[in-house]
Amino acid sequence: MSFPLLTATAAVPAIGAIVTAAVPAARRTAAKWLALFFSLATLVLAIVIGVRFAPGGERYQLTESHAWIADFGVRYELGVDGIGVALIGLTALLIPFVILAGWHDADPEETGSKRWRPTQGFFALILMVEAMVILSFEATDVFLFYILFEAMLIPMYFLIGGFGDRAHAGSDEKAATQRSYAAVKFLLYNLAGGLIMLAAVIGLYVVAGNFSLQEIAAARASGELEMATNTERLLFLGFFFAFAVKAPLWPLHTWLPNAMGEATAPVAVLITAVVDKVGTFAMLRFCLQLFPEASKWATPVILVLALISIVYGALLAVGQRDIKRLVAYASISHFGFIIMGIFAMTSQGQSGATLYMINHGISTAALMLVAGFLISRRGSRLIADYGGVQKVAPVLAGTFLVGSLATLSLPGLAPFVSEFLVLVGTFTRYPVVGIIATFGIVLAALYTLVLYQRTMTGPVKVEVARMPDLRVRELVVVAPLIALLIFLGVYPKPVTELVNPAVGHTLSDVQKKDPKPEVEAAK
Amino acid sequence: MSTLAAYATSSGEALQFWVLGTVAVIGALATVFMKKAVHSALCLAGTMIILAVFYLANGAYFLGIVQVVVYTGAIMMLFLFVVMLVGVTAADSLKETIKGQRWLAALCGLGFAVLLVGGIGNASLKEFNGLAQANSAGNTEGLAALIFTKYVFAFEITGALLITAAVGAMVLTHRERTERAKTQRELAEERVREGKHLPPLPAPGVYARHNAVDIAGLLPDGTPSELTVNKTLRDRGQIRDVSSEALNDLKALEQRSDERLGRSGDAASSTDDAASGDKKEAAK
Amino acid sequence: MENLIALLVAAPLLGAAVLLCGGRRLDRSGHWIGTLLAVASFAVGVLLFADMLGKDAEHRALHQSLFSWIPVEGFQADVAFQLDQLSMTFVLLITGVGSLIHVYSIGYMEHDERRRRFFGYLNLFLAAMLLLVIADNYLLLYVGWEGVGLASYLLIGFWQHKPSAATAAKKAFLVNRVGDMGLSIAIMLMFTTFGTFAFGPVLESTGETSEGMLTAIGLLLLLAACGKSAQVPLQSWLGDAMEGPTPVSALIHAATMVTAGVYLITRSGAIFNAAPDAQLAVVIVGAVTLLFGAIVGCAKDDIKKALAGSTMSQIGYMILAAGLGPIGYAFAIMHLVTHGFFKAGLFLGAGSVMHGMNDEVDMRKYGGLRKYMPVTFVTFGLGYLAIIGFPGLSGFWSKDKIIEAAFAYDDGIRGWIFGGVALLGAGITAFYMTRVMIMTFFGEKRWQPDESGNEPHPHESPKSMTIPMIVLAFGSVFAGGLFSLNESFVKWLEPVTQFEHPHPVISVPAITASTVVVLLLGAALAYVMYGRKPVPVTAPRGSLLTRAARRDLLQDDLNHVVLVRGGEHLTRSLVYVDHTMVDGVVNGTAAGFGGLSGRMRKMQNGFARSYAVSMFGGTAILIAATLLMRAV
Amino acid sequence: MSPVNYLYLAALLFAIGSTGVLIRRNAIVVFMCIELMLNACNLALVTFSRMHGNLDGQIIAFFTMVVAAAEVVVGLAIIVSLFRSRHSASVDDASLMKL
Repeated sequence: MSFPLLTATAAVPAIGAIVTAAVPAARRTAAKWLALFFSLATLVLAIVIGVRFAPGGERYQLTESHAWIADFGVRYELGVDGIGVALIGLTALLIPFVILAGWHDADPEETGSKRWRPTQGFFALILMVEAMVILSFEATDVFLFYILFEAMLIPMYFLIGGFGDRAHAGSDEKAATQRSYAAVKFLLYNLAGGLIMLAAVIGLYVVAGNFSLQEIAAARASGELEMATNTERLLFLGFFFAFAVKAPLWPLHTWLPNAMGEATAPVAVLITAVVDKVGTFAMLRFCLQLFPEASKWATPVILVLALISIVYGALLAVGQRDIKRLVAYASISHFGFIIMGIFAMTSQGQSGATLYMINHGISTAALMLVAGFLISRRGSRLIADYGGVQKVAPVLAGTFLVGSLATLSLPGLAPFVSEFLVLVGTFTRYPVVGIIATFGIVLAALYTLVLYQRTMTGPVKVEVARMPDLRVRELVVVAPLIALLIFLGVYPKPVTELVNPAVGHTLSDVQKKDPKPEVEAAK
Repeated sequence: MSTLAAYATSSGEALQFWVLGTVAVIGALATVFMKKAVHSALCLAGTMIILAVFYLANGAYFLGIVQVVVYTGAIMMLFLFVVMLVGVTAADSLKETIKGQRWLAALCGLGFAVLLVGGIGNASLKEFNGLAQANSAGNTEGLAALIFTKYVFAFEITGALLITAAVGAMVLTHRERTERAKTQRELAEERVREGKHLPPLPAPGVYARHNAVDIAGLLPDGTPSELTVNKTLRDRGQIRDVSSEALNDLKALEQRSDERLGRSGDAASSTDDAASGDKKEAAK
Repeated sequence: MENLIALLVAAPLLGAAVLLCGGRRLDRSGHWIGTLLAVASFAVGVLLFADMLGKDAEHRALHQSLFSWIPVEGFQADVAFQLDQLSMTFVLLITGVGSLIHVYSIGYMEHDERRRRFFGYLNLFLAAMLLLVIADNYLLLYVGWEGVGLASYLLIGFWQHKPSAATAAKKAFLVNRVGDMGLSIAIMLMFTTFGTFAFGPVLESTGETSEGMLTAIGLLLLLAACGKSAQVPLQSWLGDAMEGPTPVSALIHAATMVTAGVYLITRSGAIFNAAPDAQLAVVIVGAVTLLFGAIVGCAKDDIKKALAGSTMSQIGYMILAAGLGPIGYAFAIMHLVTHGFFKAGLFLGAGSVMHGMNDEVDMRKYGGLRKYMPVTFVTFGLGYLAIIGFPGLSGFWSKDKIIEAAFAYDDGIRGWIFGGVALLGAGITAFYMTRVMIMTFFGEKRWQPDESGNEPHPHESPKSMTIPMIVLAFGSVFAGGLFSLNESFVKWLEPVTQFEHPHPVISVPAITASTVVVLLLGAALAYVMYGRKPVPVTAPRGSLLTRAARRDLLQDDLNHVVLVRGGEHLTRSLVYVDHTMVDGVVNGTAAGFGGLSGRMRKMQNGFARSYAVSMFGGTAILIAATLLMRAV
Repeated sequence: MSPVNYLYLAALLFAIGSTGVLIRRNAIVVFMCIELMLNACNLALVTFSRMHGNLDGQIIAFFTMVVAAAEVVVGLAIIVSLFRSRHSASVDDASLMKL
């Protein structure tokens, strides 16, 4: 038997979490380095996966399969396609930056907070989330995926509720109250989604007789497994609801601004750049593959909801007064694009959506982490408390600007490629939807530039006059992300080549072909 | 008797059923609706005896006797004991305190009755084998044969249950003394130390018309003194207030003695009375 | 040779990367690096130009393919360049004027502590603009298109500590984004129609689709052009953009970036030729803008804003010409190039004046400056004569041709209308430029000490600033004549844009004569109004039109009321909706459950009898259900 | 007359007893009502025994009696100790099940 690479990639951060958690509190610096080490080891393994994966080969590669709960046909089945590889890469890539950015966030001495915060716990929880997210990208057993989908809520809950943002106008107690509100809201929303999904998972088992994605999909494709129209639709809705909560899609989005606002910036990145991607990934992998007919049936409604997300999220971002909440609403808008791309059911749309997941992860990480550095300097999340930062901290302002420009999808930076692909992919099939979604790019410019203008330009405010510029550690976090944004903006080919075959498979699952250009169609 | 247990009953049994059945239902209703627990207990005892008769009529001779001896004789008496212990005279108020409880209860009872009657009505109960064969060796012997063979384990376990229940009842009612009982001397000293009531408490029942312990002694102004009544009765609220009665009696006595002595009141009616009295006297 | 094309973009891009990432240690040498790389790019351009001249007209276009940019099933976007005559013209203009302005900025920005960054932005702009004009497909053009938008944003807001500059930068970017939206939808439409968006296949297969589709694409491209080229209705950002340093105004907002719209329309000529309705829209936009800009230019007292109005108006001419089809493309580009010379020269002159006047921009506080800064006066004056179309100078040759072509738009009423508008515009141009000239260089000196008591001491600018002005002045004088010699420019562009001789509704000499008459009239009127009597230092209230023109003909106010206010209300109410309704539904559900459990808790009154009732009731219901099931 | 009538009587008594349990507050009376319900069951069992012609029903009724006896002993003991501590035999006074 070959080396279980996929298991190892998930196991390394899991072991790392345990080891980190076991470090005594007095040696918390060691815990930080340990966590960083394990996250880097995971990154190495993820790169190995990327190298070993052959884009043109089998659909699922590096597969592993072991019996687990034999009575119910639950198996420990892993396998990755191009989309999975790309997202594992994203996760493994972002976590070291998250850890580095949160280096001092949970340190009682550094933060000056009197509340007891277990430093090692913070990093152990981050690694735990990483392990679960990676495994969920690998799982090809529906039940295994469901368990991971739910289980990752637990460490996230503690990360949001336990290590929230210190920057508040009010007292520590008030902050703690808001934090726990946000954490509970996050948990309840996602649990509600997960429970509905559980019902659908059980329903799927009743219909299909096992949990294996590949088997069910093959049976569906060959016509062996017939589903009644209504059954399929109900099951689809059960799955989709959970994913739409996690993604999040309007109107199930209200947990995100709270969670991202109250969490520390690295945790906010973890939420939006890593954990939420599981939702969109699962739509692509499970909804389309298991329920192709129902997916097509629901497409109009989902597209409308995605469209609302895009415009609504952008408009609300314009109206925010809190930097982190603004980024959260911007993310809602971007998730609208991703979902739109998935359900446009064209190669461009779905490749674009997958690319969008990666690019959004990187760009939001860049913007949010810089915003976090900014907030930790001034101790306030309110946009109105800033002004003229550009004058005192030009590097910080510059990186913030690049992050903002990536958020507004400036050509030359990675998000442009994906956003344009999504728009083109949608436009070829649904022109009106594509046109309305294009308004999103104007609004994106509005909210990012307003944010930049209010915080960075103008006369220097007294409170920010002595703000230090980015430190070396912070620069180490931001610079690679920016470099990556530029690289993927100019040369996205490595990722698209990874993703294209997988998207082709997905499209053949739903039996959709790209619309032909008018000129060719006329011939 | 065994012939009576055939599938159709004799008209004698029918008559017995209709008469006694009616009485049993009335007894049951009375059990529920009587204000005083004693009355409820007595009504229940009546119903149980009737049931004993029905057992006999159904060929369950042993049970019929047991019903009378054990149930009506022992258990119901136990009830009466407790009722006495708790207070025989205290009448319950039947006023409902929980909102909607009475209606819900009535609904439940009615619903049960309808359901059960409906269920029995629907069941196919046409076959009656009668107990002639089963009771051929005598009812008690038949039962004994079953109890000591087929149901021997259940029987033993019920025995254990009974013993446990007896022990449990003792444990529940037993009060553990945690300290030495005070001697009379100590009690006297304590009373002096507290300085509350040095002399013995006043005696109750100035008028020994009733079993006077529950009647408060009257103070010189005619009001009752609670001190004279046993503490238990006081706590239970079972003091019988006779002060007003006494005062009325006093008034009546005074009036009568006035009449006797020929003193006339200032009111016209009293003069009339006096006049009529005079006439009576004259007639004598 | 074609391998050199990438160098055009690479050189300034390298400069931008080095200067922006290089940090403080490049502060002292940064401007030289930037200028050197701009000049290098110009040199490459000249080399390629020389090579191109050596070939015959049909084989001049070069093509270079670098790598596949976005390879997705059914979707090919390549990083590939195409250098034909049209692109070449732009390359030379951009790198040439760009290099001059780099040189100028060395002196102009000498005292600015962030000069290195300024040059980095300038290089970034050059790279983006060059990418725009040498891209071989619309998507790559779009990259350059947004890239110049970014550079423009950075440069307008260069003095970020001024809130007005930051706001102006944001406004420019946003308005441009609206236009960009048009371009991106146009690209999508091309993709769905043709399956590609490379220039070659798209422009060759215009005959295979319907006119309606082409009209739609054309209108969307026009929207894009309106945004970038500050045409009505997206013109409002240009005036505010003057908050940026003057070299920026000269390079970006006069000579190059704002002409990108003209490039786009000319480049997409095949689409417009097949869609007359879209062409008409282009012509109308151009005509409206040329009057709009001219009127605004008449009323502004801020020298840069007056020039900005003029820019708008001149680009209106170009758009108008581009909308005329093959009879106009070449003249549009020709006017674009000559305009690039004289408008850059005028802006640099204005910058030179401001440089000597403590950054004062109000022309009412100038006056009689010709004595203090003679070089500036002469170069500015030549630019002035060129822009009003004084016979013999550059502007005359190009503008006159546009007016001719406008008269030739149609045999009927349209030719008269648009020709008339173009002619009228020439008159107004003469009026407002004469006004600028008189208020700045003639009359009495009107400057006063400012609040801190510093009286300006007007002086000539350093060599690094005057030399570019002189070079540009040469261009303003001779370029037009050179281009018109033997119709060389038209022939140069003909392989790309086609050319037809215009046939105006009235004879050509009559048009030329009337043009000259009109411009003399305009200049004379200005002289009467401003030259004969002293100019008041504070602006008179003015007529209704003047006041409206000072406020950009109320466009900003309209935008403010409709978009800004409306948008604010919309976002605010949406925030409220999100909080109370969307979130409210969720929280309401939670509260509902809370309330329900409160009610349920009251049922738990602790009385055993209550519980007994529920037990009995439950049992009864269960029995009933069982019986019912039996019965059924 | 059919012996089924005994069953109807038993049902009626049972319903009456249950109503009593729900209505009365005096714990002793509640207990009596429970006894009434038990007796109703016994009557039914005895009747069943007669119907089926075997003695098992009677045996069950017998056991019921024994259990009822045990229950009464314990129940009354509880009532007595309750009365001792609370001076009341009302079931409503013992509403400790509420927080």
